[in-house]
Amino acid sequence: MLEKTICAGFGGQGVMSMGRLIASTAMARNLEVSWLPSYGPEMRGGTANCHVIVSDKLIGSPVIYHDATCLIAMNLPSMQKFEAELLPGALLIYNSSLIEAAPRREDLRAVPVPANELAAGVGNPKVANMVMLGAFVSLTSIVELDDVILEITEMFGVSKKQFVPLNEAALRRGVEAAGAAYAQL
Amino acid sequence: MLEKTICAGFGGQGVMSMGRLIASTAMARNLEVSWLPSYGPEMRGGTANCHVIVSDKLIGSPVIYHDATCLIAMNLPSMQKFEAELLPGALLIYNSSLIEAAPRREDLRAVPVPANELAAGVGNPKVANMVMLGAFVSLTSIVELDDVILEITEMFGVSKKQFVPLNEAALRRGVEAAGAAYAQL
Amino acid sequence: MARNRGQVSFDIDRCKGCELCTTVCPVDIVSIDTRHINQRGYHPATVSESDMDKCIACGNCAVICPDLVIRVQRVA
Amino acid sequence: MARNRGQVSFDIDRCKGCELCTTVCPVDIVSIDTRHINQRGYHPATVSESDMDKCIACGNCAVICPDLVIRVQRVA
Amino acid sequence: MNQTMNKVLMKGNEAIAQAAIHGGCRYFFGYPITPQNEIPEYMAREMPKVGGVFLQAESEVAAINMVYGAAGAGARVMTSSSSPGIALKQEGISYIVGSEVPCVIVNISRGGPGLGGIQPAQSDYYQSTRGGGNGDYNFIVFAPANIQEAADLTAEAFEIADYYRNPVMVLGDGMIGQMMEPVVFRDTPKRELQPKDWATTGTGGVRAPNIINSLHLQPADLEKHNEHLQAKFRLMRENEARSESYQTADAEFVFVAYGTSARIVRNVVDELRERGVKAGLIRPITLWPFPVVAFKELPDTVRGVMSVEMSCGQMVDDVRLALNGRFPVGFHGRSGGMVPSQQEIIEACLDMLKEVE
Amino acid sequence: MNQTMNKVLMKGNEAIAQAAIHGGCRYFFGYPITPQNEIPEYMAREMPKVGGVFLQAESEVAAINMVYGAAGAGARVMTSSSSPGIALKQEGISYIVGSEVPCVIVNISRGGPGLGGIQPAQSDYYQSTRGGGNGDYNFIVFAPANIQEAADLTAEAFEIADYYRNPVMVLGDGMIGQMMEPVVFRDTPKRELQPKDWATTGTGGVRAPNIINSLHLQPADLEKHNEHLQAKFRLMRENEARSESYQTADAEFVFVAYGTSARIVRNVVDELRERGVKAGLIRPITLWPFPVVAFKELPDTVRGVMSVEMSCGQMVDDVRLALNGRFPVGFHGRSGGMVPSQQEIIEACLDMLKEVE
Amino acid sequence: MPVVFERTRGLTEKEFHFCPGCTHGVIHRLVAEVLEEMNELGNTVGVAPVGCSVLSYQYFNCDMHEAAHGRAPAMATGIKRVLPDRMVFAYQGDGDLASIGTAEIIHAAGRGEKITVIFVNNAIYGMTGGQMAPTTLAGQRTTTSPLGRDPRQVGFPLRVSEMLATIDGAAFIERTSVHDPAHIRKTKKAIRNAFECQKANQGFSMVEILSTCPTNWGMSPLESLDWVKETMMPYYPLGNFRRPEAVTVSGASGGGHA
Amino acid sequence: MPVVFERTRGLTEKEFHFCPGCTHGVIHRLVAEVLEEMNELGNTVGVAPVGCSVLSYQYFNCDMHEAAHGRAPAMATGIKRVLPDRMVFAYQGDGDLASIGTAEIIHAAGRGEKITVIFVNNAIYGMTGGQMAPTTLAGQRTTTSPLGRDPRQVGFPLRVSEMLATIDGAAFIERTSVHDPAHIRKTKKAIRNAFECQKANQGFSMVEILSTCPTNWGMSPLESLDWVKETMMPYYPLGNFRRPEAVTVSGASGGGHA
Ligand SMILES: Cc1ncc(C[n+]2csc(CCOP(=O)(O)OP(=O)(O)O)c2C)c(N)n1
Ligand SMILES: Cc1ncc(C[n+]2csc(CCOP(=O)(O)OP(=O)(O)O)c2C)c(N)n1
Ligand code: SF4
Ligand code: SF4
Ligand code: SF4
Ligand code: SF4
Ligand code: SF4
Ligand code: SF4
Ligand SMILES: [Mg+2]
Ligand SMILES: [Mg+2]
Repeated sequence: MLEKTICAGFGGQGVMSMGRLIASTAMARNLEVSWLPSYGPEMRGGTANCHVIVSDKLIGSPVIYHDATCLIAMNLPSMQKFEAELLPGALLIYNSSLIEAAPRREDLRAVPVPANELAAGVGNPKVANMVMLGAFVSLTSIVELDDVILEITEMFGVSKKQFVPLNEAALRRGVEAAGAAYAQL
Repeated sequence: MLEKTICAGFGGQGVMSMGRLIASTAMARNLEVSWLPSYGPEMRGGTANCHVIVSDKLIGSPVIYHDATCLIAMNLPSMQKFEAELLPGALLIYNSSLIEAAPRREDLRAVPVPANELAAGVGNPKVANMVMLGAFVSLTSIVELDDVILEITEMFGVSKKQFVPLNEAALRRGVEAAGAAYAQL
Repeated sequence: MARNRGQVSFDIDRCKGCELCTTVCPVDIVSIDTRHINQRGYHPATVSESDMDKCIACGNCAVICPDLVIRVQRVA
Repeated sequence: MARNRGQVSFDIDRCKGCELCTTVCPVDIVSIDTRHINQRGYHPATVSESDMDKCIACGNCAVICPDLVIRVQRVA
Repeated sequence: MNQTMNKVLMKGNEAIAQAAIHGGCRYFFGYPITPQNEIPEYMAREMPKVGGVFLQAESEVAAINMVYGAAGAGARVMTSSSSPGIALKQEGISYIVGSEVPCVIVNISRGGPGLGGIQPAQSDYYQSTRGGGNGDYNFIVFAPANIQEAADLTAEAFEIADYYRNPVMVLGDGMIGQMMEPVVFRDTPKRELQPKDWATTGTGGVRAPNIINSLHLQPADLEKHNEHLQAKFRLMRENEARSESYQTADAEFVFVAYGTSARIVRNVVDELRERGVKAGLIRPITLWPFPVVAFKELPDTVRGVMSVEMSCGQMVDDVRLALNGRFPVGFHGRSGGMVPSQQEIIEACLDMLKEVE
Repeated sequence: MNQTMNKVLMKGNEAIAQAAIHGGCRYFFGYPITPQNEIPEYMAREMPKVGGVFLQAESEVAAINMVYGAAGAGARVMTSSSSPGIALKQEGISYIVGSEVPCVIVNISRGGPGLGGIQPAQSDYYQSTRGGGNGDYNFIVFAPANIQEAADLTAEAFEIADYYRNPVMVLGDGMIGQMMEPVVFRDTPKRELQPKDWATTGTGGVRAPNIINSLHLQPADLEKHNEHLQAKFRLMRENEARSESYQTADAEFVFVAYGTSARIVRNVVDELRERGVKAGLIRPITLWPFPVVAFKELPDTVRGVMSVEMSCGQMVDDVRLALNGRFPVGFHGRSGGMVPSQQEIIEACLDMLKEVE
Repeated sequence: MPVVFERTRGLTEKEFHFCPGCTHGVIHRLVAEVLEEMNELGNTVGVAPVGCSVLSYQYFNCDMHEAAHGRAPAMATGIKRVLPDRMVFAYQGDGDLASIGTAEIIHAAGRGEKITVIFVNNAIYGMTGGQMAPTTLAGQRTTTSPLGRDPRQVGFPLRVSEMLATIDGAAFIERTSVHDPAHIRKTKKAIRNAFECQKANQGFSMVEILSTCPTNWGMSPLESLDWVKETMMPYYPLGNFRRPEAVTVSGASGGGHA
Repeated sequence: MPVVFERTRGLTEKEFHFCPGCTHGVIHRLVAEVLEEMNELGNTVGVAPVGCSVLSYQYFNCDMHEAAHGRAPAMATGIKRVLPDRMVFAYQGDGDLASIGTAEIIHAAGRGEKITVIFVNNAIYGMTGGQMAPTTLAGQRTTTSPLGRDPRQVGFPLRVSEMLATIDGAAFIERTSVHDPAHIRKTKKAIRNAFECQKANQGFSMVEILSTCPTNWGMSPLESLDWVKETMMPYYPLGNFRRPEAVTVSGASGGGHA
């Protein structure tokens, strides 16, 4: 097993923590993981992305280079920039709330998820990243939804545990949306 | 021809310029020359010395190391420190005004010159170095007295030409003294 | 002397929606257009057509804009 | 109260003959001994035997000496 | 110890900072610079909790000289920076070696020369292994290839620094600093350490003054001091070189790569072996001392050796020196923050194999 | 031209300063340090007379950045220092190379590491040739062995720096700086130079702004810039390496030495030949690029090669790299300001000859 | 229609990379406007620092150098000594000028170097992600003073203008702010005066400008302006600290510029 | 017989290498006497600079560090942070402190670093052979200002105490001179007060001491004292520039010492 996922979006859309959650959940399941952020001046208001690799063997390079198995794109520039990194047949989950255009490549399993709307639906547009993560969990077999929820619970700790239900709800919306969208493919 | 001379004394005794005069006079005669000063914190009130090499061939190392052909010692510590650098049979000219002890080595041509007294005799104790230089000129065949005087004249230039006679007198006293002392050896 | 009348125009795609211009207008006509997203992904600042003739061409909005989005002209 | 009487002694071989001590003595008894050269080659400072009882133990000479040559004691 | 229990997902920079504390470091002096800022930031948060001191210096020059002072006073102390910041520390590092005080210096390097860029690069190999400061000196340079190793080596670095009274450098590129991987803070191998009776902690009136110093005005003294230092460096050369050899026993082609490049090349080796090319990898873990023994042990089946670096070719010198003409040596590098791909390395290998035919 | 007529006896430092002025240098920024102080002092006296500027900077760091600015503004400019001062300039030098501006840097080196001592040493070979700053970069390093050569090379350095838009270093040990020898200020070999249309002299409103810069945030851009620089360095390697081979045509034993050591070794060669040992000497005049061709040209009669340095062994790496195992390579060195004697070098040679038997 | 305000020719067309609401942009514009109004663009060489304004060389429409971190005044010195009749300015942040570059700024002032320094004091290291600067206020939280700057441990913030004002070579020193249009206009006057001072060869000139860093202060751009006014200004009083008798203090009245 | 003045135990037996009449020796002695009188010798770590006092580590009878040129305050900071209850002092020359080490001294003061700095201002670089220092007086000839320092080219000399006095972390700043016994005694008091200030954890303390360099000034030692008084003191006024309310200003009355 070797899953290479790129999470990308505007700074502030929570792509870094999304990727981190994938990695830490997989680590808790004793898989090998690496998480590599973009860094530098682009962070400033521009786009942000991270590379997450999950494997059952030692991970070589943490860089994903033309061999991504999945792209989670939160906005248009990110989809356009990173589409090219996907392997043929790879998974592309994109935020159809902000991305009206269709992916350029036709050899992908492209899944639109209206993340912002769905997040607004559970009460907070900021959890759009969790909606996307829910879709990712349902569309891949890398981590289980319950494990992700556990990880989130741990992450928030006692002091912020009131945020868990909101995030859980968003995750579940993502799972549903992915199911629905994928069914339509 | 390969003459390696060490000039040594207290800072302020003019050993550097003595060495420099030997080198520049020899250079004017189209010989190869090098002049290497001691430098560093010892300069400060302590002893000063320079290595002067004159040759008719390209000069290798400017350092004199156990192969000096001549030592001009202006004070006791200098004589004691540099005696060891002389080749057997080499020339040692020492300032007997300040050095009462005899050289330790017996395989040298040792010439005492009462430089301070002789300098005082021509009117200025500061030209003791010129007395020693005079002795050196007379005891070696590296440079001619007239060339040294020419060199001094050039060095002082027009503005300071009044100093030339004093220095010339000191040089001549040195020549005489060397003759006398050497005769006694 | 009649009061100055002004006209401001926005180089919309340079705007970063920082809102600085919105608080310095003495006649309070500059606002963020939340219905619009520009190329860079920001809600740009604007003055509505209807408010424009309240502008007194004071230049404040342009003076405080860090991104040189705003041009101010005097009318008549 | 009688005036202080002092005695100064010199660690001669530390002296560099700088003369600083010679100008600060209120009774003007410190001078350079030009007939003597110390180990380092300097004419050292001194107070002559005969002048010593003029010393008022003010310490000035020792205070200004950069090389800690001078020791001052009070007598009687 | 159940390692999984204590396994945490951490950024390389934070793991290095935590490992330092784990290794006994209680003083940190540094100056911000990308891509290592998480180190000082972590120290700022965590040092006070363990009774240690974090201080942001006014510059890299000041930072290394604070380290110099703290180390002389007997502390376990660290500084970290990135490429141009390390350049500014060169004088201080030279003094620290000359004065024989221990400390740990972290370089999370980026592209150069000059301001260059902030993406990962390995173009500080010379700067690290050839003592960019003045005089003859050396120090151990660790080049971890993953976060666990970065943590382990950082913690151990303090022990080794104390052992030799010499600085130890941990050199990671920006990727090692920025990526996250699982890490466990394990027990650090201990050395038998002499008490720091040379440290300037005040004489207490009971001993002669201790002096921390690199000045030796008499050439003979300075030479003697240099001979003493050289003897120490020889010991390090004999005892501290580390490397990992992967698939070299029967190799016909051997890569040499460290840090991030080595991770990529490891994959390349696997892929080439699948394609029938008997590739292998020597991964220096210490860049200085360079692990020459690993090269001596290479089998005669080798037809070519290639240094793969994120630089224009620096370690390749040491590869050539280690082989001294025994095998042809090639080089493949990327620079400026570009990371070599597996594909291009495979091509470079196949090209070279053709050439040496 | 009657050379004797214009022959003057000069200290190396002063000859270097005068040669710089002779070579068109009109700006000097430096900071005092022994044993090179005669250079700034000479400049302080002489620069105003030729309409130039001497400025004592607040530090070596400031000095190199003043040079950086002046060079970018199109001037012929120089700085000089000694070992620890050069260490402080490393960041600035890296920027200067990265920004492609020409200048001349003089290092009159002394014993290290740290404060070390002030007597002559050659332990800055690495610091000079391996770019002690960050990133991949090189510059030509001239190592004169006498005052005439120091003057000639310094004057020419400005021409070459302008030609490549790259700094050139003149590296002499303290002895080269302090000794006096006769020197003649001859015509400097000229190169065909492009106008400095990149210099920031003000656009005058007639051209697009010029920018002096080493920052390239995009890795692909920085890599491209590095490739451009590397191409330049390759050109220098091909065209600028210089050395003197003395008595090597039939040699059985070849010394390699530069600067002051080379003078001593030259005498050694003569003495050994008198004793029947066919010795020879390769004297690198450029330390970078290292004169590998001279090594390629060595006859097969050679049984051993020995690097003689006033260091603990630095250039010996380059000798090994140049020979790549062809002959056994030995080393003899003194450090800390000690100068090797002819006698000890002869013994080292005879010992090695016995060993390689 | 008469133009009240339009983009200055002192800037290139390049869009600023600064964060939304960051007043670096305002300050860039003011410098550019002054140079344009003085008709000095073709006669100017600027020096960009390392900091958020590292890319200034892309924005100012004149010859530019990019300096090493903190060394802009040394670099500007090198340029000015070669080109004494050009206008030379350095643009620096507070980490750049008041921390790593302390020696360089003090000695440029000490020498009375005829350069103009635009000193952007935003009380933080912007570019590297919000670390403490020498100018960070007591109690201010940054990534390297997570509990707030503790003066007992790291001292009180440095008042650079006051310090430089003790130096004879400093001909013109003024502290201004850009938190509202009136202060922005005053800042422009100060910048103009600083350049005039350089032009008249009167010595070193510097304008310290209180500026925002919404991103690293963790505030909105508007909150940031308030913070400048309410928190920074009391500690960093605005005003002129040094001015040569002769410097033209005439208003930098703005042809086509407000 | 009661001793009025004798050699302090604060110094080793080693003879000073300073030139005849150089007041570095006086200043060394004063620091050593104060440490002895405060009974702090066993509790002190000193830092020697690079300069003529580079060998201080051989003279002070306490633990010593030899710093890199200009970096003594940074080194002292490192030591003090590790050993907060020890006395830590740095001895620096004017090239060391006011030129290459400008950033380090200002930031040590800025942080209120609890160290004491003895700043020996002799208006020249002594050790390297008499080059111009930032404190070299206008018109003063040095090897790098052969026609005399020209303020139009290189500015006026820096008044370091006045500059540091603008910094809040600087608890005690005083300028003194050692050109006659009375001033030497005052200097000792100032040094004592500076150390007391450190002991009371009140912040950074520094005593700037006007000192001679007969060798490089080209004067006799006696002429040098006059030059301090007549030429240096008018430009560098003596006095206290900063003193915490609470510092003990009691006379450093000298047990067995005048
Ligand atoms: C030698 C060196 N040290 C550190 C850095 C990293 N660095 C880049 S910008 C910066 C400070 C930026 O702060 P400031 O000068 O206040 O500018 P701002 O971003 O706030 O405008 C630092 C420390 C560097 N590039 N070079
Ligand atoms: C990095 C570095 N730069 C320069 C020097 C040379 N240097 C030694 S002492 C000194 C200045 C001495 O002057 P000062 O600090 O005033 O002390 P003084 O000798 O006058 O007491 C200099 C420049 C050095 N050792 N290291
Ligand atoms: S110019 Fe003045 S009145 Fe007009 S919109 Fe701008 S701020 Fe308002
Ligand atoms: S100030 Fe400028 S950038 Fe900010 S919202 Fe207004 S127009 Fe847009
Ligand atoms: S103690 Fe006073 S009175 Fe006595 S010799 Fe010294 S200076 Fe003169
Ligand atoms: S002051 Fe001291 S060193 Fe100078 S002459 Fe007097 S005793 Fe000698
Ligand atoms: S980080 Fe701060 S200073 Fe930098 S551009 Fe953003 S807001 Fe401005
Ligand atoms: S050179 Fe000057 S400062 Fe140095 S010891 Fe001699 S007189 Fe004193
Ligand atoms: Mg800032
Ligand atoms: Mg001084």
